Amino acid sequence: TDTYTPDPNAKEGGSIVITYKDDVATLDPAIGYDWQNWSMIKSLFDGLMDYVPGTTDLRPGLAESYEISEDGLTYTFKLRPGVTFHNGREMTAEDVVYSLSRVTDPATQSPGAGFFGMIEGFDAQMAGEAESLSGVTAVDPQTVQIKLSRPDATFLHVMALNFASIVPQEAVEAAGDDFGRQPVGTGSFKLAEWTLGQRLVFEKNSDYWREGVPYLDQITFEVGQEPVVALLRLQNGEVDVPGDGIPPAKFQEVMADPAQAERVVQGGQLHTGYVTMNVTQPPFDNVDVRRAVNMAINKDRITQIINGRAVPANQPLPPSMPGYAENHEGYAYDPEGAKELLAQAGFADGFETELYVMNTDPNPRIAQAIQQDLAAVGITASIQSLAQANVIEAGGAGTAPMIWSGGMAWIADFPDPANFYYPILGCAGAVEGGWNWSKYCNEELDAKATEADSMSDPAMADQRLALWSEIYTKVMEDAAWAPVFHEERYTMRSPRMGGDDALYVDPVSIPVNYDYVYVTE
Amino acid sequence: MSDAALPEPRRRSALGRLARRPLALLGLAIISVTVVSAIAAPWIAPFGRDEQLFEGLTLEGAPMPPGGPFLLGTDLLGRDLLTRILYGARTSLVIGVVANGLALLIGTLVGVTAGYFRGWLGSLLMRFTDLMMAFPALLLAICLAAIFTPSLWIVALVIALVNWVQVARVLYTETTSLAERDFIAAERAIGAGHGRILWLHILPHLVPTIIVWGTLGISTTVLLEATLSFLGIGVQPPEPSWGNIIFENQTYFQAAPWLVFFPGMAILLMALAFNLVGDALRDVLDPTQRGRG
Amino acid sequence: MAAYLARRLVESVLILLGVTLVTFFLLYVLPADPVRQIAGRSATTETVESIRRQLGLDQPFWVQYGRYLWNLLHLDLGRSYLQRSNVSELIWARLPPTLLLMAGAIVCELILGLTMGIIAALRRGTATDNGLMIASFIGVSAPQFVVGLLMLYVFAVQLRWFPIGGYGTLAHLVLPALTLGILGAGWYSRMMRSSMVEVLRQDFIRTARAKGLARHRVILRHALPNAILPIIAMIGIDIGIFMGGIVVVESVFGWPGIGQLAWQAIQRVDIPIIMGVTLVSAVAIVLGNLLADLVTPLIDPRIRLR
Amino acid sequence: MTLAEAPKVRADAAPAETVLSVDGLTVSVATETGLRPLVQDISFALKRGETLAIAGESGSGKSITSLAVMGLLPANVRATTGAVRLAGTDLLRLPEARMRAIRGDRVAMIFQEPMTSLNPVMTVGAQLVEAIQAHEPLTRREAQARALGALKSVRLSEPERRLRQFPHELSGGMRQRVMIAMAIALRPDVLIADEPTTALDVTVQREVLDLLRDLRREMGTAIILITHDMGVVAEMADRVIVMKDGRVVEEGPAIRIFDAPREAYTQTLLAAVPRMGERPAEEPPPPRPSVCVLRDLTVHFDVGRGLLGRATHRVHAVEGVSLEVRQGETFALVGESGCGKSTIAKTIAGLVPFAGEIEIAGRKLHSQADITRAVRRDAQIVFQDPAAALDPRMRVGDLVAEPLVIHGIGTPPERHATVEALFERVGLSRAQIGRYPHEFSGGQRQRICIARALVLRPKLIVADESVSALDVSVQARVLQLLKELRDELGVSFLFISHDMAVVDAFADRVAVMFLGQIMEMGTRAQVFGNPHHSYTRRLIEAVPIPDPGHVRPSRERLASEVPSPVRRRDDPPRRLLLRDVGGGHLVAEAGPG
Ligand SMILES: Nc1ncnc2c1ncn2[C@@H]1O[C@H](COP(=O)(O)OP(=O)(O)OP(=O)(O)O)[C@@H](O)[C@H]1O
Ligand SMILES: Nc1ncnc2c1ncn2[C@@H]1O[C@H](COP(=O)(O)OP(=O)(O)OP(=O)(O)O)[C@@H](O)[C@H]1O
Ligand SMILES: [Mg+2]
Ligand SMILES: [Mg+2]
Repeated sequence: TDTYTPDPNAKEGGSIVITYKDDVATLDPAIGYDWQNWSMIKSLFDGLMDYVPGTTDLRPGLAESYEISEDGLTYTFKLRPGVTFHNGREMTAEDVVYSLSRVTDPATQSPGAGFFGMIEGFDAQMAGEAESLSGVTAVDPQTVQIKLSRPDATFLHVMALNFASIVPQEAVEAAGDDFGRQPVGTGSFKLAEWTLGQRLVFEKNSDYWREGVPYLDQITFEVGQEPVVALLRLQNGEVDVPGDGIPPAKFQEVMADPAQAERVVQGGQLHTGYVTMNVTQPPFDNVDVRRAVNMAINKDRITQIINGRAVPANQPLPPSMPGYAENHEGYAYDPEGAKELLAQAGFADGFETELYVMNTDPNPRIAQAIQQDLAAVGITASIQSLAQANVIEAGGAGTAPMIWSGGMAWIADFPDPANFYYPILGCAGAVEGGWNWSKYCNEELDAKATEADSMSDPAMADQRLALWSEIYTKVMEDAAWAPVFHEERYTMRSPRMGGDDALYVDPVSIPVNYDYVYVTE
Repeated sequence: MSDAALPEPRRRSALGRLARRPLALLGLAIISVTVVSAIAAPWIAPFGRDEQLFEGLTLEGAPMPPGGPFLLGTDLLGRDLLTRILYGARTSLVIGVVANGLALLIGTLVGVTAGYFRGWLGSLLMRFTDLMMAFPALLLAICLAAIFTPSLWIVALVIALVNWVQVARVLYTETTSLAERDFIAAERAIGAGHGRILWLHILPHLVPTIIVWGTLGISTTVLLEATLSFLGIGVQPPEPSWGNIIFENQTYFQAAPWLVFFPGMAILLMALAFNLVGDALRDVLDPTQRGRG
Repeated sequence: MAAYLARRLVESVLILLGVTLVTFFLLYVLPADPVRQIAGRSATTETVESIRRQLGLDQPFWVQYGRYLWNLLHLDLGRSYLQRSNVSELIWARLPPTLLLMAGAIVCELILGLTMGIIAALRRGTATDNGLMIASFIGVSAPQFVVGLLMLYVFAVQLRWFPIGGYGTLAHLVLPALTLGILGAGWYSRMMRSSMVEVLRQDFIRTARAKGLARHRVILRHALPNAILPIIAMIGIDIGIFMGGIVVVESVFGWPGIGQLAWQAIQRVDIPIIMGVTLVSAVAIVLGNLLADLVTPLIDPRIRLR
Repeated sequence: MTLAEAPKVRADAAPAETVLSVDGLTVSVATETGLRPLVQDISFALKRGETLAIAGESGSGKSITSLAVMGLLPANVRATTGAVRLAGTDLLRLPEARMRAIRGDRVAMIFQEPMTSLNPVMTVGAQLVEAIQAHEPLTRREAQARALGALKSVRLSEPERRLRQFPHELSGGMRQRVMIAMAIALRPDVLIADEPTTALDVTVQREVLDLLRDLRREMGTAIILITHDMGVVAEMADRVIVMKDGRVVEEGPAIRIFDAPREAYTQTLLAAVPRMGERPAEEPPPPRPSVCVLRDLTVHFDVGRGLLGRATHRVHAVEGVSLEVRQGETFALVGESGCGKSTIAKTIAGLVPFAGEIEIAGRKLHSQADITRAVRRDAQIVFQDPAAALDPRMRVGDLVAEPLVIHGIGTPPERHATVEALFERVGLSRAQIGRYPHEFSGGQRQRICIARALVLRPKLIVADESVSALDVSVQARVLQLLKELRDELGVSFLFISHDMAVVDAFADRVAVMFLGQIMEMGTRAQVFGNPHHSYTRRLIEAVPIPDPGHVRPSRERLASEVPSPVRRRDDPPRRLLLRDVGGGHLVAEAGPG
């Protein structure tokens, strides 16, 4: 049920320019998985489910409605009639079957395949025993039925992921390996031009199935733009939204000028920056040491260093995430207490360790602040500032005692507490090469998590969230991480851009929700 | 000049002649100050090297401009810039002098050997040089630095390993033409061995070129170290170097220009100082230049 | 000539082979796993292994390298792991801007460097000479990122003489080419100065003056071509040095060239792209050197190609 | 065409009109201690069609004087007093722009070094055309035609082709002719020729001198001829100025100067001039053991590159040369440039791979590798160009001591003593031991080279053109030194020279070489007294005679160049057989050239 009311002041037409530093890797919804192409793909494609603009509330997308069976194992989606792909063909249930099977096909090499693990037949397909997902079937051209192998409360969110976008088989096959360069979807925009390394132009899909949107005729993404330069261009009136945000070097200048500050929209983000500690190796196998680290870090000062563009964290979940434990206190900044704890743990003289960090600003700076805090309680941490790939490698291999997650940190794929658990705190991720860099594996919590996620009945939502809160509280008790802050989003727009502020800090569409913003002139 | 004996001009030691050039003295002074401040940094620096001072940042987290207790201002973590620059001299001197020197050494060794011996050894060395030249230096540096754990000395080694190539090329050309000169043939005719010819009769003639490349190389290597730091494979934070101070803060050239200006000046001054001394040294070491300004 | 070219070609191929081998090996031992990045955070171990098998990354080094060469022989540079496109296509799209930028930079550094060097040589020992020397040192010592941003700020934002970054017209080229060329200009001016001082001492300069030629003619027609000879070899070397600067300059000015592609690829260990870019830049360097060697005898007839 | 009546023409055509006059010219160099004069109070006048020779030893200020006339003095040197008048205008006071118009047009100059005075990267034609266009508003085509004419008038073979060639493609003589063509293309009033033939072979020198004489006669050009070769002075000059230490010592008509020199300096200068046939024939010395024997020595250089990197051509630098140098003897090798003399010297020094056999002090050597340090101790070489053969960055004392160090002879103080003694022996002062080569004059440097060769007390010294670059007085002193050393120490000399007069004065036995082969070989008396081979005769005839009264017999003028020793690999030259015409006087059968 869609409760969203469109902006009555919205004007149709016009075009905007967005800049990005990095080139767009791909627009294939099964593959694109960086925050830059995430929102682009969102505008080109639709999935069965969608979010209310500017919120984390689910709403139906290509599915007009859905039904969940009693046992929570069967979902039946009724498709919206008359939806056409950009190539003019009407979308049917067969397309849904094809699209979901495509993502989970190992040959697709989709980084999102793992999200679909709850669907029946997933394991068989992964193992190469089946060509497609047996759990997804087309009942009739307008109806799709999806069977799960276990109840999963996050399933509808998964159906809203880009990975679950519906693609036309004939276009995918025609493009061969290059579907990511010639995307065809049902989305509000279609790709008009792509000059490698320079720009992408999106054009309004006038046949879009949602009434009245999008407002913009055209969006131009200019890539390869240094953030500082992008901001200079914005100030010069050449750019409408700097996709990489306001660079730290310009932040103060912008905020000090009321005319510019007025055009900055601030909002929360489903993000947590944390320090992992490898619990399998001394000294971090000692919970007191990990707690001491939590107490030693002065989160307020670190927040100050990044110009206050974050809120200090005391638990893994960000405040805007359902399940956030409001009254959890975490570990207060207490160097003296930390020292005592260390002494108790037998490290009265401290110890030496390494802190890995990704090498892009401001991460090495944050790591240095953490380093100084640790030094104050006697822990000598030498910094290993490396390229992203090298840090990930060290984290996966478990050779890094401590890692500052910045730059690689978890931004939730979907607004559900479960999304923060399995790969980065659960046992599944604690394997060699996994993303659980603390290698923290608590079987008991894993069981609890499974239990929580089996509560797929909407009526049990509150109960489920409570269970998740409990899980994260326990994680904090074990101090597998030292959460440091939750980044806030600051999006700047040109004076001519209109639309609700929420659209500029849309939690699932970064930097802006392209479908609903408009230009005023 | 007639055959009549000229009165013997008074001869001074090379150092003595160097001392008579005001510009060279200026250069020497700058180098000495740099070296002394690098060594004495713990005593003369107003603050601790990595000390992130509470007063060093505004409430909004902005660095402090020069003035007050912070002579050259503070950096983005609230550390005193003067202190960082004083300590940074250590790294930058090692890079500029050791890494650059090592690059010169390898380049000279390869270029001179190849140029003097020619033959299969020369071909082999030059083909290897061509190979190294065709290899993107930055990529090589990145790979090497990623394979070894970064430390100042590894970084110095990596820089030396990518920077010797041009020197080798240039010296190769020069050596080949030098080896053709009559006086080298004359040396061989009196029975001088290769070692003697290379060391006493070829190398001294290459000194001017080596000095030019050496002095120009100082700033290039210091900046290359910074690029590597920026890639996360240079010296690791919080150890300062002039280059990485600039690189960390380069986007702030408008908001906090002092963070770029002062370390930049330090690099420039050091490079200039070495150049002044190098120029003077070159003239002093070249007897044919004697007495000409 | 044909024999010379044939020999150089064989040599070049060997060099390129060496470059690919070394790069491939370095990337092979590099502690970073591309499959992890392809597979994503939520991937299971099986998925990871399946991808590794599909990409052939589970094979031993020589098999992988052999296959790379085999594909190379068919002009196939492979597919990018993360961009999921043909590497040749990616590189091909970005090559023209980079070549343009390099050409612009070479022109800038030659014009700036040579003029500065010539003036310094002619005014040897004067304040002008010293001033130019300091200027050349600033050129060599200034970090390119800062120079680029500064130029952008002054000439594009404040004075509005040039566009703020981007690619397209000649006006777009000026600032990036200048930024990239400043470093080389510093080097060239030093080299040119000493070369020029040397040439001005030669007998034939005196002959030219004895003919009653105008000063500018003596300098430009007689001294310059002789003095420029050692510089030409430098231009070949230069292309290699450019590769580093291009990454920085392209990113400051939003120039859609190879540098940005290489930078991203290195950050993400996208091996096929790194290999492709390395190969292309090695080809450029080898060609640059060959060109320098071919041009030299055109200017100096004494030099024979051997 | 004959020039038999040359001296008479000179006497008849003495015209009255003065084109250039120099009055009280003083040129000084700016030093740290103020102005130091290089030449002082020079005065002379030059009439139309007259040849004025300026003679004097090296460093006496000849070049500086002529550069002052051209307004081309080095930056730190300037004319302080006096005047240089060209048809009444004082050139010293002319602004640079107007001087430029005169330079090349009305006063032209030919420089000392033909090898380096042309721009190596411009074609001969371009350099000529440019000189013409600088002064006359001609189109390119017209200027080219004029340039061609100039080349023709200097009798350069194939002038059209020469226009398109680069200087390095021409021989030294050809280059000097191009320089002359450049100078006369605009028919200057005054032509200054600074040592125009010093660097050239006798035969080429002959041609250049003939050419200058024709010019003067045909165009009425006044010539200032700077030279230290009194033979050249005698042949060319109407009047002579003798300079010493920056001052004019004596001035007068050529005939008077040669017949009755007034100043003592002029007299010594003339006395030092070696003359052909002056030395009386001596008794041949008793046969002594040989020090150096070459048997069928052959040296090839491969050049050019074929497809597989193989050489296509071969320089037959030395082609089957056999000769023998006996103890205490001076054996001279003469021949034109490029005939392989230096190559033989270098081969003996072990610098070049060879075929055949070299025997030095009883050791038979068959390859370059056989020439070990021990062999080198017995055979030393003095190189052609003393300036180039000394490492400019070493002190001369160290250079002379170096052979001792290398061969491990003596302790440092002993070596020092040896070097000091040698310095005195070759006529240098002990005090100069600590100086650098560039601080010496050419003659002094040659002595240093000799000292260096002597320090090991070798049995054989190969002296490659050791006196060619020196002026007569210095040359005489160096030759005297060599003679003394030979007589005192019993050293043998392989003396290489293209100067027949010097060889005649110094050598015991002589071999004449051409294209890598020996044409004639025998005692000095046999070869010079009774030359059998036409080539030998041609060389002897070309030598200038230091006597203005001498009448040169008429002779066919050669425009051809020396044939090249470069041949295709599959086309070796024919070996000439030597025939004994009596008393060990060997002569080659009629061969090439
Ligand atoms: N640029 C200069 N600076 C100082 N002294 C100079 C300079 N050029 C020449 N001299 C000196 O002037 C004197 C005369 O030199 P000049 O070249 O006229 O001699 P020269 O008679 O032509 O000798 P040569 O026969 O060797 O050519 C020499 O002592 C020389 O050292
Ligand atoms: N390294 C070499 N490579 C090729 N050709 C050479 C080489 N050295 C000498 N030649 C050639 O060998 C021939 C003999 O040279 P050489 O130097 O022995 O002549 P020369 O009689 O000493 O002449 P000059 O009187 O000019 O010194 C010349 O044609 C020369 O060009
Ligand atoms: Mg002279
Ligand atoms: Mg010779």
